[in-house]
Amino acid sequence: MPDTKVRDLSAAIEMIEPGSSIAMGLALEHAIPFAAGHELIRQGTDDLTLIGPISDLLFDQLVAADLVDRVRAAWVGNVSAGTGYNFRRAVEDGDLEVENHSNFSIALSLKAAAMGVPYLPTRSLLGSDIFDESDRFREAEDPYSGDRLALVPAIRPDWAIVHVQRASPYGDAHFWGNSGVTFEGVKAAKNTLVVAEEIVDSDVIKSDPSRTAITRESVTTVAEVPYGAHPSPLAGRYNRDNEYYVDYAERTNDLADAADWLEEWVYSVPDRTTYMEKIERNLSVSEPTVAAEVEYGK
Amino acid sequence: MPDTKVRDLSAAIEMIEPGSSIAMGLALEHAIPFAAGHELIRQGTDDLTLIGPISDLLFDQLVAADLVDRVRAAWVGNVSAGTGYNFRRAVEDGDLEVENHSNFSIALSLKAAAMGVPYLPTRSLLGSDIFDESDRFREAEDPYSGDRLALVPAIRPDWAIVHVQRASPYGDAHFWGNSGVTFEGVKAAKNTLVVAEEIVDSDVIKSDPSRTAITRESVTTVAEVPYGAHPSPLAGRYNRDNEYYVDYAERTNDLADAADWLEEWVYSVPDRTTYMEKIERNLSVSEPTVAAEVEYGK
Amino acid sequence: MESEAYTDRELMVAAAAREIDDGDVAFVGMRLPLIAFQVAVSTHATNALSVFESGVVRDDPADGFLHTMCDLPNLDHAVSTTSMIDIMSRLQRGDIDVGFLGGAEIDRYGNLNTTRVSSGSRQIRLPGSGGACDIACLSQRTVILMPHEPRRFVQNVTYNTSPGHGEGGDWRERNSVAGGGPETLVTTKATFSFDDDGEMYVESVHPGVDLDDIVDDFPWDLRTAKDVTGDAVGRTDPPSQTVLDLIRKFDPDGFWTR
Amino acid sequence: MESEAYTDRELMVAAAAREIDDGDVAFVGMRLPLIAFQVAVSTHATNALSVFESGVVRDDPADGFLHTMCDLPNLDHAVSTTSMIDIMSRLQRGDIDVGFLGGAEIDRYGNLNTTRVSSGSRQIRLPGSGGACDIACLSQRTVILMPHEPRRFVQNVTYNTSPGHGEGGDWRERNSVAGGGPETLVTTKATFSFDDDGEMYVESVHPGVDLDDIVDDFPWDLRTAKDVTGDAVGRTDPPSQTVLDLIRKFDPDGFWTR
Repeated sequence: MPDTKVRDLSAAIEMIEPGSSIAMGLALEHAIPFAAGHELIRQGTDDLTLIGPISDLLFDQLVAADLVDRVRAAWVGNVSAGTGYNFRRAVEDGDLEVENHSNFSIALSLKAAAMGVPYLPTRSLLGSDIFDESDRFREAEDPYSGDRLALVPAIRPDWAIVHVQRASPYGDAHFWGNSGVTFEGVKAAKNTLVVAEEIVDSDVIKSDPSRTAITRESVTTVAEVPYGAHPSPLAGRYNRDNEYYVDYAERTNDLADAADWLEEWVYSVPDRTTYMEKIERNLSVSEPTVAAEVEYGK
Repeated sequence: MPDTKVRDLSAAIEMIEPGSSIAMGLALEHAIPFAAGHELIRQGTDDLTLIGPISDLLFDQLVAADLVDRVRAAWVGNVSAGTGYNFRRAVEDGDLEVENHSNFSIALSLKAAAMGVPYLPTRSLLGSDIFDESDRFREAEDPYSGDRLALVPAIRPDWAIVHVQRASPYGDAHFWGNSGVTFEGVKAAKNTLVVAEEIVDSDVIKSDPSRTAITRESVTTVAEVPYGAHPSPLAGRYNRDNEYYVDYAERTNDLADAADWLEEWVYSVPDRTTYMEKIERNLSVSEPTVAAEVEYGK
Repeated sequence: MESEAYTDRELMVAAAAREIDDGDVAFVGMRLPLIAFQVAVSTHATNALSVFESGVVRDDPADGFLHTMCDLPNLDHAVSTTSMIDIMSRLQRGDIDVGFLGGAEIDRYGNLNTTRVSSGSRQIRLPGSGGACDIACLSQRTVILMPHEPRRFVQNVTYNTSPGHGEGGDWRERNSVAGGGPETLVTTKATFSFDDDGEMYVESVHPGVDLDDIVDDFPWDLRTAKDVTGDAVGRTDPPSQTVLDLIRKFDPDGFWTR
Repeated sequence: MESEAYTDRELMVAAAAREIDDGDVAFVGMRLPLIAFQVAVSTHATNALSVFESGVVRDDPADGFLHTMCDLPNLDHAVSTTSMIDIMSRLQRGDIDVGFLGGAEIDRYGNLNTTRVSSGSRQIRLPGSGGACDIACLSQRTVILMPHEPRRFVQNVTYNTSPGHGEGGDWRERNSVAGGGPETLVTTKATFSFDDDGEMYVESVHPGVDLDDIVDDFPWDLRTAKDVTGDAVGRTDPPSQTVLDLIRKFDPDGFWTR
């Protein structure tokens, strides 16, 4: 029997060293590991490099807490409201280095690492300033057709942090709904923290092995955090808390206000139970759709 | 509402022109579309190029029926018994051209086409005669590290034929159990025939969209053929009929015997109902495992 | 008055919806295109399919308002919820008929900037590409939606996030930019096409808008349909009541369209 | 007598099972390794994980006999049933500790041929690589299982399907062959290791086998443990009763092992 990898969230986050590169927000607006991000802020894990396609609010919050040296991403902002003011301020003040990507180039960077190859070729990027300004993307000639292609080198994060519906204590996980680059990120990273709504017996995971795209040997530690993706939605579990995003935009345009917001929503909130008490809106799934039956067996 | 793509199997197979390249047997020993292969034999669709990782018996049967000019595969034989005698005889007699692959090189060939790129790089193949004898695989230098890599060019089959548990009339399909290169093959091919145990209402498929890796725009036509993968197994539906494989090996070592076998099991069998009457063994799943519940909803 | 019966953004959504042909596979971004696809598939394009870079594939409107492409109503009863590589591969294979884009800046050849702009001496950082660069490079055609503000129309984009027709002519081909590039720009005042050289021209002005008021918004000599096709600049069709009803069904509080 | 209490192939399975360390991720092929993994995970390697190129990942024995890696008992209660690219990517990332191989021919450096052989003037076509070439190139180490037949031991393989240590020395490094190459060969008569130059040598002979009878089976001067390490050639441990019982549980009719 393998050993359990279950830790409480703060112990799991303590495993992440300052100066680490972390891929998160990998399912785009879905299943963003906000609880883990807030714990990073409370622990003050700094000098971070953040990696992801579009981060929605999470990257902006970590930047607000002054933990981030560098962002490697395609889009950083607030999907409901537009601008991420802390990100914008940090870049304009020269406090934050940004490596500009497209969503596909981030996806291919992680996919290359996940596949164990140094790069993947693409027909995207060519003609853009994202390509032209980069010293990472290279132009290559397809030896078969002579076509020009762009090469996207692998990114291998120190950590991936992902939020899923359920995981075994060993780290095998079921995640459904759109996945973005979640599975590529897990396979690309040197370590993975799986934050699960629910930790279940291994037999639950093994009852549906085709749903298991994250397996134990990629997973360093597992934490159970119900509502850990709030305010982002999680398929089958809870809806997006849009007012939170709008409120955040209104309250973080200014540096001092952003500090107040962090104090109220992160520093003074010791755990997820206390956090959820602050949410008055009903985000529960009102009309569940049950997946059609699937059987295995012998 | 989209139009239905449902045809009976013989009408579906009639869409495949002689001279086509066909990828099948993509889930390895699982879910091999034998019913479709036998219909190709009955219709005498010849001058075929067959593409797949390991074909188990199916390719050997099509070769026995003298329909195949060329095989692009990693392994052709009989997994239960070893040799595929018709394949071996055809190659040794100079009647069949073989492009030698490894499983990974076939997978990458289809993946490259599925991704819309002319090639994918790999660290496999180098040092082997599969690489050295090929005029398709190329050596390349990784511009980032200077490492040597092999490039595997895309293969874009005219058709992919896949067997699944259930599909909508539009071609969206649920397939579970190990998938091999099934999904890559479907996305790589110009046309796909989905052979389903069961055609279901679109709402059944849409109740579990994360299980839907084959979507309608990749699918040309859909046929409902219960037990269409026999003698190979299908997850949750029926077990492998191992005696069939052993019997086939014993009865096809010789050209005349192979002709007798084809007459008995293919030419004289008009449809799948008649075919299944010939199987006396109980292959049904005796202890079904029901997948843990999954919900979506809003 | 017609012009008071709907908002500028409702008109943009209606115009964008018309750009989705029946049977199209549309790459739908955030905000207005989210609603435009739902309108199209509910009216003339019942066989259209939408794909979202997050991994969602849908063939019908979501049953509930969408702030983002990942809101649960967009996942519920989707045709498929899959990965970004899966969706982007469809784009790279050339299987996406139309993609939607927006931008902070656009130039005459439809190049778009969503990365950074200058305002006086200040460099303003914008959120970045997201999937826009990929859609711009690889869609068979693109449709651009932008508020009609003169500062957005520039001689040269500060940063070419999402290539349009580049420098015009055969620029895309010469630079191995695979897709077809911009076909239509819809602003809050007019609809624009792109001529054979890849340069935008006014196709139609929206109800209540005077062509003369528009040409001054551009720092170059804006071409019109008359220059390109010989036909007079048209009048953009206002949204029908059916379409307006649908827009207000899909955006009941006007979060995106008011 | 011990040598009558089990078959040659049962001994090979027992020896192969010992090559899986606890915690290993093992790339399991067809036939005997299918059983060897199940024995290992039931005895000393309870934390081992098996992966199969068809897409199966398991952490325990299947509940039922396996003709192939895709038999339903191997899919039922698997940890994951996924794709070949997923599995091969683990191999390419360097995450596979040990892979199993077989062959029709092997040379002194552990290069393997499963593609074609000559028999007199006849060229005999064999099934081909399957995943063997990939396992040979990319596993951290490989274990080879073969019947002990003199015609299989050749100066040079007719076709190098699955590279071993090539021409010996630093051949793998010079040729960018990523994994570690062959570590062990188990035949029906003996177990072999590979020295620092990548050349095989006899490590131990199986119970009842005389070393002198083996050396003549090779067309080169076969080295032994004594030449390489100074230690005498050992005697392969016979399978324990526990292991034999497990083998016969996993292969009750002796389909693979009798």
